[in-house]
Amino acid sequence: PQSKLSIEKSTEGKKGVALPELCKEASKFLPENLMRKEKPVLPEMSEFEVVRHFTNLSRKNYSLDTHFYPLGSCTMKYNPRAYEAAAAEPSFSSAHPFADANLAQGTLELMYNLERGLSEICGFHSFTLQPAAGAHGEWTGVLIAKAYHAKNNDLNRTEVIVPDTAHGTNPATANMAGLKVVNIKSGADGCVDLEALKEVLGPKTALVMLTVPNTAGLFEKDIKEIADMVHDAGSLLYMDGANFNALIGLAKPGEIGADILHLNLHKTFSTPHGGGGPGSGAVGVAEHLAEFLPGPIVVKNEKTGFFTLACPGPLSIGRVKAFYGNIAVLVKTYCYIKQHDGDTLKEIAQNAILNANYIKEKLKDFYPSFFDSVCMHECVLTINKEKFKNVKTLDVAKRLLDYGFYAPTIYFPLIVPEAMMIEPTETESKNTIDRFADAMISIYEEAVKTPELVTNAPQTQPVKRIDEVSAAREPNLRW
Amino acid sequence: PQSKLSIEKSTEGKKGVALPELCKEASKFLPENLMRKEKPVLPEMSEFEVVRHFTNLSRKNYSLDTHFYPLGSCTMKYNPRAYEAAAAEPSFSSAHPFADANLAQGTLELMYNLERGLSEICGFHSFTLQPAAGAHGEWTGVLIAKAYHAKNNDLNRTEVIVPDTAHGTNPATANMAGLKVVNIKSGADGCVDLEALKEVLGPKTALVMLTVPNTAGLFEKDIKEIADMVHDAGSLLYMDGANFNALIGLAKPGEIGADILHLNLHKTFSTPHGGGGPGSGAVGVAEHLAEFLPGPIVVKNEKTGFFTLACPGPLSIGRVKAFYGNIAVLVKTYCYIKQHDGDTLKEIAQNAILNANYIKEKLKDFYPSFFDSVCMHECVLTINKEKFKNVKTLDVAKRLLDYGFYAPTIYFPLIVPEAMMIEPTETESKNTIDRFADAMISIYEEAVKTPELVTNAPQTQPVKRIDEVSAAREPNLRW
Amino acid sequence: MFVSNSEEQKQEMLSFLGYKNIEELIKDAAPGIGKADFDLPAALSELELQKHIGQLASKNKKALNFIGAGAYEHFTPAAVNAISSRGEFLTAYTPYQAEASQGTLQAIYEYQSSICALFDMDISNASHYDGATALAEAVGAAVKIKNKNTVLIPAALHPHYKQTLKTYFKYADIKFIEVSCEEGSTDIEDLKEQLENTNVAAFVLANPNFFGVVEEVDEISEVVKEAGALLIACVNPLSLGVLKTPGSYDADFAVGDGQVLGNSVYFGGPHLGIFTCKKEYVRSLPGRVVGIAKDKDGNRAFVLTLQAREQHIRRERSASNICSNQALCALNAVVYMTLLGPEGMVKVASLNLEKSHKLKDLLSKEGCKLKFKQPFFNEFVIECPKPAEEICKELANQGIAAGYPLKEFGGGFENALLVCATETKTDEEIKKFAQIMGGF
Amino acid sequence: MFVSNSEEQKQEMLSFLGYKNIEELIKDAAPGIGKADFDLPAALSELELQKHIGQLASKNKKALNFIGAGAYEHFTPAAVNAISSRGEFLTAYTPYQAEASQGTLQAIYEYQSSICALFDMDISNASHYDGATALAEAVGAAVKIKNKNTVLIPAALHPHYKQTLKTYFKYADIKFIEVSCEEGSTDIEDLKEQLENTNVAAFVLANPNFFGVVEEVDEISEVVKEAGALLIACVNPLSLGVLKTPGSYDADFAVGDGQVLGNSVYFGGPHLGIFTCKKEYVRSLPGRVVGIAKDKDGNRAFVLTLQAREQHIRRERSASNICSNQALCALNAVVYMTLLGPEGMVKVASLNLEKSHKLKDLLSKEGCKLKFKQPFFNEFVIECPKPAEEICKELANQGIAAGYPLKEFGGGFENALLVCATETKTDEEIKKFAQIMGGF
Repeated sequence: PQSKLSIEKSTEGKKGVALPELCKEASKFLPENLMRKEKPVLPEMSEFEVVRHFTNLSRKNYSLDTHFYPLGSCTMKYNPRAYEAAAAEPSFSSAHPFADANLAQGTLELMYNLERGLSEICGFHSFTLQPAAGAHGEWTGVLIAKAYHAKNNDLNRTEVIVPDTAHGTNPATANMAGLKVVNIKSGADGCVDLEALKEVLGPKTALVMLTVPNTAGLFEKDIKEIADMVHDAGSLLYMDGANFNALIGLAKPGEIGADILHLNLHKTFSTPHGGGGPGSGAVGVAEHLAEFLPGPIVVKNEKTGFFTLACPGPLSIGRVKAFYGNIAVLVKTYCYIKQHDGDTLKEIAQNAILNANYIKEKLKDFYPSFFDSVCMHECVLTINKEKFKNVKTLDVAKRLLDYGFYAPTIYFPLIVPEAMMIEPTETESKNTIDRFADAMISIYEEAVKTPELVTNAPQTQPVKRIDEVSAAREPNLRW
Repeated sequence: PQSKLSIEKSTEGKKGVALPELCKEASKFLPENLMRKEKPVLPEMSEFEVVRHFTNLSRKNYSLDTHFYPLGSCTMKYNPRAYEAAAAEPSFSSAHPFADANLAQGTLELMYNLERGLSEICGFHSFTLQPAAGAHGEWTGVLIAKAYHAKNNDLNRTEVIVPDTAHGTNPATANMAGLKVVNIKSGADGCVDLEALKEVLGPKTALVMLTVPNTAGLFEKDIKEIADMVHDAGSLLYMDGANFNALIGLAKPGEIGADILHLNLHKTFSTPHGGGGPGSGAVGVAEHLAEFLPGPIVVKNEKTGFFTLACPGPLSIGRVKAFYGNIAVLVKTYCYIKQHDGDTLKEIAQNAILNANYIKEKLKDFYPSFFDSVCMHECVLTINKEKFKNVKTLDVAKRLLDYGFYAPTIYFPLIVPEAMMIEPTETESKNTIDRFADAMISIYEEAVKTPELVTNAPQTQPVKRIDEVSAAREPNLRW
Repeated sequence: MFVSNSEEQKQEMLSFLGYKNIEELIKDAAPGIGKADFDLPAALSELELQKHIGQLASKNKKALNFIGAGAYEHFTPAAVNAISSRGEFLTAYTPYQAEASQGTLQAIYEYQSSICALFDMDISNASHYDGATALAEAVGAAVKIKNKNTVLIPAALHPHYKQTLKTYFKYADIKFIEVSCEEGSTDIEDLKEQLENTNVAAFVLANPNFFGVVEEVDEISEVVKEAGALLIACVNPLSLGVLKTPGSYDADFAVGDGQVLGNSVYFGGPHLGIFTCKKEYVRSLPGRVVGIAKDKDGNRAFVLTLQAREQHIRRERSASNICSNQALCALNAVVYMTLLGPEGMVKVASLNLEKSHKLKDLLSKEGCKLKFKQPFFNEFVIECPKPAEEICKELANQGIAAGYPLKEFGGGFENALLVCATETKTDEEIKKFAQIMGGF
Repeated sequence: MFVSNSEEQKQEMLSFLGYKNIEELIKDAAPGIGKADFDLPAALSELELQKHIGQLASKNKKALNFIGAGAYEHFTPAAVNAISSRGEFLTAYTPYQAEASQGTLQAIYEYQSSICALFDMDISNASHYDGATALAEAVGAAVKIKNKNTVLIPAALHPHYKQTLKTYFKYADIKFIEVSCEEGSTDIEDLKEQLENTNVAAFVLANPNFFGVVEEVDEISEVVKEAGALLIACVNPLSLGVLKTPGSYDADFAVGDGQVLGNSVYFGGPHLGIFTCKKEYVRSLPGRVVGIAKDKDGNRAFVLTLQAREQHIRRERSASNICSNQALCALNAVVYMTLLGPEGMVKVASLNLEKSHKLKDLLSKEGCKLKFKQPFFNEFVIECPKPAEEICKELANQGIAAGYPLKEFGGGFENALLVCATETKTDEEIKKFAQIMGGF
């Protein structure tokens, strides 16, 4: 039966929580003209009913804990339970951001060491932990680039070059920062076409934004050359590190030429995605850009070992949000780096790459790979249009749900027709990948022989195929 | 597809947890002849695989948090989340039972006040918190009765009178304690037949064990008279308080004549059942029996307010388990009594009784009640055999699963043919009960019109109807 | 660590791919890299990590807290975390495959609905990073809508919000003008004067403002509307149990930080950006939003909608670059609001009024001077006999987090301290704090 | 509190039943009651409860713990609690409706299997209350099987286990005879002598015994079997990563306390009674057991089986009265064993050996005297220079839980202290403790 909304389960007079007794009504303290007139229309339910309502809602989700989630570019890797326990420490969760530093040495030490740790892992001079998400980090990075050129009085640099294999946020971010986006087409090999780059690179270029590995799942093989070109042109090189799990332990972005990098800590560094956040978009920079980082930043008195929050210098781009970052997420990231050394960091990337290539190879006769090259952490496949006739990538995705798998990212990257972007991550094993490949092959056979099974999917979910367009027509966004 | 066992997902060489490095092998410390030869055959899985395995297992359960659970006699009522949080306090969970009392004043104070609180609520002189479950508490109670008669040199009292409406544990417990069980039949009204009781009550009677309310869901209306009869005969009166939520706040067992009572804290006092435990079977006694309680017991120095564990006196029945009880369960019980006063305790029983009678009345034209009387916390219904033909109570139970409800207790009490024992508890509301009644009525109609829908149920569960007998034939109890 | 393949499986997969060892594969996948050196301490096992984290945590000192200033200690029912820690919520991604994500989607829809109910606004998005960034998005939207380049902000706006606005629009052609503060409230005469400037796109109304003062919202709204500017309300969502709603005073956009709705203070994050607007501005909504759709059988279903505004479709032409938001914090908020219900929301807000006024009364009794006389919600400003920062330092050593020193507000604020008492403070705690403060 | 009906709903229901008010209904349901008075403090709201519990908890002092003696501080991976706190496990009942309880049932089946693998025994039940009561059930079963009335127990059996046995069989015609202890181990000569008594049903072999000593299990087994008695092993399950398994020395029953497998010490409970036996004694198994069955489609399914032994069917003729067991603790145990796997179980046991021997070495270096020379697992007995209880009291004031004083074992044990070091102790902690002990 159709799932009821909480408000549809509401019964007048019920309460979900007992609060302490009130001695005086609000009207004793406030003049009437400043007061709310009517109570908000919220559900009235008992605690039990609320718990049951949301518990049952949760059961309508696929999730990493319950299903393989090969969502390309999203790095749905295991979130260790120890980190959840660490983040739940009341001493961390109850610390007030404006409390005297004396009261918060634990949190400050953690932030300081995390900033140092990420800098070491990525080969940068320093990191800011403030941005709340990847896109927020990107925007922080672009502002840093602008501030750098501004300091150099290099004010004509108003363009950002973005390859078509970049994450969609890259151009959106550049635009949001008031820069002009110059798109360049990739070469046939899915990598940056150096000639195309050369053509647009010049005195107007503020920044080149490279997604590495790019959304074709490929390593930019010419990265060092690109970096040289970019620097020679007086521009900065931005690296989108959303999918840094493909590089971690193998290369330090700072050493291969990136000036700025953002990390999605909720991807590479194993913090859970929470159905859409909170994430954290830490940004690392090379030494010449450190003075532009947002503040405040944690500093350590080397003599006393005492940690404090220091205001940033005059060149800082300033604050990008209130307070100091998504600390609960940072605690988990900190745990993750404490559990790794150089060798085990490398294992992450190795297994991410191995798993993706293994999937690609297993499926090659059924779902051709759009690019020839050996891939990194994800592979971009497409469908066999001749054999599939009416069956589209969307149908394959929906059918996978019936097989007990979440779907890959589909119709992305935009440059690949009927794209399926599959990212297994290093925390899945051959056992799961084999089962997934078997399902994909079954679906291939269904698509060829009994296509209606695929086009009518899903059949096993709480709802049937949703007409997404119907929602946008006359948006119903609330009760 | 068939659910795989963990061992069937095992892959050699995988590890689910990283342990600290070992400097020396075990053989450095132990002679070879005392050492294990082969590693245990346990699954080899990564942490991720283990978490996903058990998370998905959990999703194959119905539970209170997800479904209405009208299991008669089991009091499946809401388990407040605040109590789980309280029980998870590391200061409680890490306290060692043999630590100096100085280090454990919090736990000891909690135990002391809980013992006093339960005594007040039940009208007893004192309570032991030691028994680990209801049946364990019953047995403790029976031993106390034996010890009482032994002290009085009343050694011929070897019989325990148990009405046929008692919980099955009552006779089992009496037997386990080496006493002879004398069963008596109930009257047509489902209550103890005073004549039948009189007939067997006598100088050999050690104890009369009454389940109140009894398993017919009825209050023993003659309880005070029974108590007088029992005491006049020199016997003690035991009250099975497993379903004390029907009486709580309305009557104190100690005041209506019971000498001994056990409580299932995991029922009436809202601690979760955990799929079969841990529970807690606290036992309360009247003053003349206090000296027989098991030890140790928490005592308070009234001057200093300091709490210690004291050895019991010489008449104590002794220890019934290692250490001091299921403390984590007791913390939750303590929270529950701290959140109630006399008025709200009474609301518990009132609503438990109201809900049960409401169900009974709503279903009376479809599932006749076996007893006429107004019921307490549960009602015992049966099926209309003429209309149902081949459809049995078992089928109705299984069909309920398809409707998204757990089944009532069935074929119990034994004295009711095709019994369905339905207990909604006070934490369910009219909203849920109405939905449940609608489902029961639908099933009635199916049973009459399309019986195969009912006899083939369930169809919506991870497995179809299970042939339970097949399991007992050649038991497969392990991999 | 946390790699799931066994060594043997790795070899099997490599063989299948035609490689002898992993290095060869990496060389083909990413030529030229693979040899990085790391100066990192030894990796910890989980047991060692548990101990280490315990030690770090114990370096944070437990304090009796009277600081608010944008991050408030409130009571969160245990059911909130019990629900949001469920793996199915915690480890799901943004609900792209709607059919397999109805749980998250319905929860967000209920979040949007509850926020709209609490704020009396037409539309809410699925959440934003925090209050400060939500305000920045609202300002950006207002400027675009009005196509004017001046935004008025109150002097008593949270300093971090001011700073965030400054960063967001550093390179944009936007002028921020502060409307001055009179006795703790927005100076309406100054506001009127500034509104005579025809370039004004919007006024940001902070209520309660940073000094805790409840503003004359109706009057302010009237003035702003008369001048043809947009009104952006920046409110404390919890205060809306008792304070006038943005919808009732005709706000065009209303934002706030939802940390107060069931989320921990957590040293400042993750908090929860709430973004609401009037229906007519729905296309200016940044980020994700969930709507109702039909499935093939005609049943109600929930989906992400209006995605055409978003970056993965529109790339550089999108309204905002936001993707990840604070979904789990929004989940906490909706569970919190559902548990409290209409009565509870009013009661918890009333308790805040009661406790903060009790603190005010006791402080006055102890001789502390109040800086302003206006009505306030759960925090207010006192005048200390010496620099407030010194007092905070001293009290920190006694395990008390005393308040937020306001010296950055300049002349007259050197000794001013913003103190807060929410429903979490017992009468004894309030008394203790008042007595200590009276001792200075 | 926690009643879900609104006042209006109650009235509707009462009307439906034909009552005007609830008192009338209660009068009909339970005549003669309804008027109890309670002397109870005011009910607390959840916020007040949280504060109250926090205060109580803080009265337990955090200690550096070296006590074992039947309850052991071990590392539990965070995943264990994350799984067992899921509502579907936590709030399910005993799995009577098997089709809707496959999760709990399969988990118990895996628990039984893992325990059998760890113990090398044929059969395990679904769990018992704790080690002491599991031992009592095994003794009861052995006495019935052998139809003999004497049971030999070792002097070095946990005192609580001895006391529990005494209570369980207080009114039964069973004689318990203690086999004496020689230098910390079972005196095999005495054992032989006692076994000459033809009434002996069984010997209880505790391994490690209460003094931490690892017994000569093969030799003991041989002697017991030769005499025709049953062998009941009572073991520390965690020690079986390195110690000989009960199955390998032909134990008929093997029991133990599974607290060590992923459950907290929790001041003594809830712990986990493990009960295993040889196949031939399956009908003596107390409590619940899960087996494999087929569903209608012939697929594998899990059910409670062999229920004919149980109380709800057999009433007074049942083998035991147990219903509720420690299912959630058993779940913790199976998750723990699955996470550790074969390698992990060996490693964690080895770490216990290593840490306890490090403690022994450092204590010796500091001049502390070891009472016995036999091999031990993770605890051992030292001789203090003064009554051990005094030392424990003094150290408690320094936040150290020093050990279990053995004076109840009589002559020669006045100054004896049982100390334990598990894998949770760092080398620094062990050193600190040894130094303090050396100072006496």
